[in-house]
Amino acid sequence: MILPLDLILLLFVFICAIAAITVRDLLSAVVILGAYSFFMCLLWTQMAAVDVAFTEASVSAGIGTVLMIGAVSKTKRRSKD
Amino acid sequence: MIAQIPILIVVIPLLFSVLCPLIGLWRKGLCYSWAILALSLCAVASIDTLFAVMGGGTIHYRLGGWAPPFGIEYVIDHLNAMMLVIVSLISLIVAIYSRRSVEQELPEKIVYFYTVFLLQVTGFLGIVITGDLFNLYVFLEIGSLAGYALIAIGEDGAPLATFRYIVMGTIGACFYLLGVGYIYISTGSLNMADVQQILPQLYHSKVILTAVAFLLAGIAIKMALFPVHVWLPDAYTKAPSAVSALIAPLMTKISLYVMIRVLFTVFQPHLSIELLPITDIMVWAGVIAILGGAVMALAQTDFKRMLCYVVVAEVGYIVGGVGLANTVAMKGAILHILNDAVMTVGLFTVAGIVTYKTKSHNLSDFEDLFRKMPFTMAAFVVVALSIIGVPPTCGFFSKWYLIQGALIAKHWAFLAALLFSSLVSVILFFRIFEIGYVFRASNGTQTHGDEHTAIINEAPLSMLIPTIAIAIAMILIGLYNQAIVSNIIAFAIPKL
Amino acid sequence: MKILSLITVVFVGAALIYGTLDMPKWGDPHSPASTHVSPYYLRHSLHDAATPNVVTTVLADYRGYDTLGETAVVFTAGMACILLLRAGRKRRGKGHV
Amino acid sequence: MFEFIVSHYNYWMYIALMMVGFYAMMAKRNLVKKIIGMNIFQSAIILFYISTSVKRGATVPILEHAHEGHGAVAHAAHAVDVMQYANPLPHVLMLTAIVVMVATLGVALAVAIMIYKRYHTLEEDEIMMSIRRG
Repeated sequence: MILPLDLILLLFVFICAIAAITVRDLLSAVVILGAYSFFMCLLWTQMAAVDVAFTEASVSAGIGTVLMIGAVSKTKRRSKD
Repeated sequence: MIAQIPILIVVIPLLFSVLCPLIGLWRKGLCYSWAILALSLCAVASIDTLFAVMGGGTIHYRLGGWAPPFGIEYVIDHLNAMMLVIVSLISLIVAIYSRRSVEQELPEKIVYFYTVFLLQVTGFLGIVITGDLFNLYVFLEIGSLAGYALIAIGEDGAPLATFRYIVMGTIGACFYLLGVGYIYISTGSLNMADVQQILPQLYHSKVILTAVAFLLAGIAIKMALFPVHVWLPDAYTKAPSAVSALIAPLMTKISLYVMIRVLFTVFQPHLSIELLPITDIMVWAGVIAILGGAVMALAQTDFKRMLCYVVVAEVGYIVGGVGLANTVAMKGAILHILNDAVMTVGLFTVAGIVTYKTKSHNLSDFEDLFRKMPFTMAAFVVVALSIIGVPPTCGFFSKWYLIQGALIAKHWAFLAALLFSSLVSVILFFRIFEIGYVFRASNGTQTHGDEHTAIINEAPLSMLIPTIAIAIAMILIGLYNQAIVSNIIAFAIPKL
Repeated sequence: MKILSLITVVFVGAALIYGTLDMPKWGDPHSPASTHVSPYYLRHSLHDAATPNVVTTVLADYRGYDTLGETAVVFTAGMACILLLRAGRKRRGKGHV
Repeated sequence: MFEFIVSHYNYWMYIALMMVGFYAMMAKRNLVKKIIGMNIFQSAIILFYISTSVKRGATVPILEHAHEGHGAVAHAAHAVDVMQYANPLPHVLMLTAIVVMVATLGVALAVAIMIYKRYHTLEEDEIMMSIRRG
């Protein structure tokens, strides 16, 4: 673990989380959530949890994003808040 | 083989549910019998386990043969074994009962319905049997996910109710997981018995304090304790009737079981009672839940919705009884877990029959039912008397223990709440009895020939027999309550 | 509603932060989490399962039952999605036509 | 004091992240936004667990020199320097939790799609309005 890297990644993760819940376009929100998962996965690699990192990359950032995009494309893309 | 029975209790429904869609491909109608077969085997295994525990004390089963703090362990003591029997028998009865109502309500989903039904039971049994904090979370999620799916296929408006349930339920499960994380970071272990050994040195740590708070908050959401019960009435009212008969009695009771486990096995009674004011808070939470549930129940015009608030009030009984923290009240609380599971399943099976016959479940649908469905209504009267607490039925005895416990603890507010809610139950159920009779009294005199034309229109046998069996079980539990208390529950209560 | 949730969030967050005050330092090799059970896995994994990756050993062997539960969760989710979205769709489609 | 902050700031960041998700679950009216909040909340908990496994100066929990012949295996059992490797247990737990998280996500999205089919909107207030109109 490297302290400055940890701080930067945490900052990115935090920005992505805030952005994902504020953006009004749901598709962008989902893509930002994918980025959030990806930064999360970097954070875990940095914490020596490689197995968790690639599970996160494949399952959460991969399948999760696909599921969400599928759901958003089946429903509405705009959100009021 | 005999030594492997504890694991079979969980694995049988899981394995059968995996094979269920395949059976469904071949023949759709077979899924019902398949589920019955699975649950009967499971019930036999759990009854066997109960007798083994009664004969030889606590069973420790090591999964994969790894020694406890490193591997996962099943610990089956009297409380567990009793819960296993309750869960497996009630799910068996509901499965038998479900046939006609599923055929009517969800004709095209029978195969997947029974698959998810079995998974739901797997989740419940897994929660009850395990001795590992994280394993409990995994099975909690299996149970919850299956529950969400089963509730969402109900009548109109069920998906929205389910969505709220998902949000609340996930918050509950996440709080539980956070609590476990806080325990793990300060003890380094996940095994309940091991954690109990390590914790006493840490009881003054802020981490443990927060962990207790979050564990209990998470479980409170799952068991629908009064202020956070908001997801329950909508979800259980709109679920298919077989599903509300399965989930309403079991989900809340299992969360109550987890609460008792966390308070008295993971933490020692010493912490819960003396160091922190947890039990005092619990009694007051119980009082509020009883009053809130009873008052809300009075305001309902929908039968199933009214039952949901009765369930909320009953949760208050048990939380309060555990909170009184004396042996008698604890006996009452644990006996009430058994009684309330049986009573709730009785109420919801009756609700299911009424829904099956009249296609809705308003209180006004009970009109004239005493004449049309005498057997169903006889069972309903027994269940209602038990909820009110009339002697030969089981509800009386647990209430009696709870009242004695309240007297010993000198907690007058809880006593008053108990009596008030019994009074409210009298009003609730006699109002329904009146609706059941009143039609005949007003119209019977005008059209005299009506009595000959009105034929008995009883529910199908596959629904009627389980309902009557439940009513009989209620009286039997009442008659043999002394045996149950002295042989099982006396060993199940924690040493206070 | 927004203000109420904000208050809840701040309250829950404060409770969680209160809990962290007594936690071991981040990355402390002598914290209870790293010294109680986990050294056993690191020491014995190679001997018990002949696998250098300790995570795999714990996942599939020591806590294999959790992994069974995990698979069951995936199966439940799959069945739940079929039950909710797929089952009976054909039949209903016929009904409309 | 400074040292205390350096050694605990992580936990506070995770909690802040959790609370972002928690807020979205409660305050947002759009159902997909609630689900996104749920995802953020759960993965922040996972982050918290993983952070308990960190050891200063430790590496990935894959044993070195594991394949140097069969004789070495028996010896290696006692020669492993525990301080050298991160704690594997939280990793295992979180592998399970990630899968549980995605499973919950899937079911929640399925229910959201059902709601959309019925009411043709994902906004909670609009759904309530259409229920009230009957």
